[in-house]
Amino acid sequence: MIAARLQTEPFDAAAEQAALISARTDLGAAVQFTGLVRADDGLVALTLEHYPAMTLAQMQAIAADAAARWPDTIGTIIHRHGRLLPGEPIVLVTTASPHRAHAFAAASFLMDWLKTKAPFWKREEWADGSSRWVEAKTSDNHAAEQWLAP
Amino acid sequence: MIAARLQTEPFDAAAEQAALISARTDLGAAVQFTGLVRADDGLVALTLEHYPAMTLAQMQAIAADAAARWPDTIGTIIHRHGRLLPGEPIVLVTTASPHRAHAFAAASFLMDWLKTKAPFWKREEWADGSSRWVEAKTSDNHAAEQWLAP
Amino acid sequence: MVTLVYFAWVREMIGADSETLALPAEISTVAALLDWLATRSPGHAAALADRSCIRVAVDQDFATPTTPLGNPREIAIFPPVTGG
Amino acid sequence: MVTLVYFAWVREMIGADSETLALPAEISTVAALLDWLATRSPGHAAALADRSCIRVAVDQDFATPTTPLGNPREIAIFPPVTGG
Repeated sequence: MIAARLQTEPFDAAAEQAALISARTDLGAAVQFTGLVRADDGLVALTLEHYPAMTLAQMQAIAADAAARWPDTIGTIIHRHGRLLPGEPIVLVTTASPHRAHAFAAASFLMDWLKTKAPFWKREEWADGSSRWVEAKTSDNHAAEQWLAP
Repeated sequence: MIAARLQTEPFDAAAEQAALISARTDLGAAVQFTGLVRADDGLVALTLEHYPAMTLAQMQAIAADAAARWPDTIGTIIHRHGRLLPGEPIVLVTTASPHRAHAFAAASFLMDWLKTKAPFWKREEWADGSSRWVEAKTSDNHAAEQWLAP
Repeated sequence: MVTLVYFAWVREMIGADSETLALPAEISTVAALLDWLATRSPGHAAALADRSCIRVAVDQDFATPTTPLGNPREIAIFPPVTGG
Repeated sequence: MVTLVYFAWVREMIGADSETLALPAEISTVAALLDWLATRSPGHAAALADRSCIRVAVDQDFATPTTPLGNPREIAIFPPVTGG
């Protein structure tokens, strides 16, 4: 089971991992990914817009896909939306498994697909008053495609 | 820079990551691996023996190798020794990078090499009074070998 | 009637969060929908000018230019996603 | 003189953490050292019986059976590591 949550408030990564680990006795490996707003010079804030009717359903579909690929692995994904300040966490993927390779692979897979399939858009506000929409990276699409069956 | 520490006491994974992230402003990705004593039914404790003259030096060599492979990535590895109880954390690898793939790869590389090159040996104590040395897994050697140049 | 919803700079360039329209009967694919939408205003035309930067979801499922439209209730049009 | 240090079940089967010895001059490789050590006691023999389960570090560097010994100060003998 991999749970998905969408929220504006911050998350407590350590508490999320502790809750996950307490669920089973056979977990020897826990992996956690945290995505952060970079504290680039002059960046005032990052606002995440999303598609309310689709976002959580898409996150849950990605989570179910990961759970099917790595059935021994459990996890939680949390994605924030709204206005975030430099250094704040945006996204958390936390996984736990009896097998280290599975915990790593599931976390990596989940991030690659959140980057390319979850309907969020980032807009940067800069100190000079300008703002711009962040462009999608080709590398993210390539990272996601590696998980497709040949 | 990837720092290495060897200690008997527990670690605070969240504090280690926070310290790492505060070091630079360009870090958008943080990955953390925690290895735990599995809470197998009947397991009383796990004792980690190590080779004092070699352990920290070997951990530092692995850390330096990872830092050379992913120069934009920083991290901390902490390995405990001594007697640990079921559910307790054994090892922490925490990395941060401007690039998600680098943070993941460096953490995975560090774990694969800690498993195969750091001179630790685990001994399990069971509720029936027996004890046994944990056997090395072939899968760990294969995981480490994938990082060797062809 | 179908509700079109727009996000990010597609929303800003079109100047609306959403619009509810009757689609001409001959519009049967996502590509045909975008061609027709682009004629509705200069803002629509500008937003949809570079189709390589346009993504579409039909009733909350990602679609491609050749996806048949059927009778959707909601079609979302937006740039490539940048979450995570 | 060289100090041999033992870990985990190698230590337990030999019955000592370490021993300091003068090695015969003709012992020039790790493999030759293990062959010679195995003759020292039944415990040594039992500990070193399956060489596929024995790892060696010479002056804190991992060695292979063919590694030349030189004049080391410390040689460690142990099972495959199980940390992490």
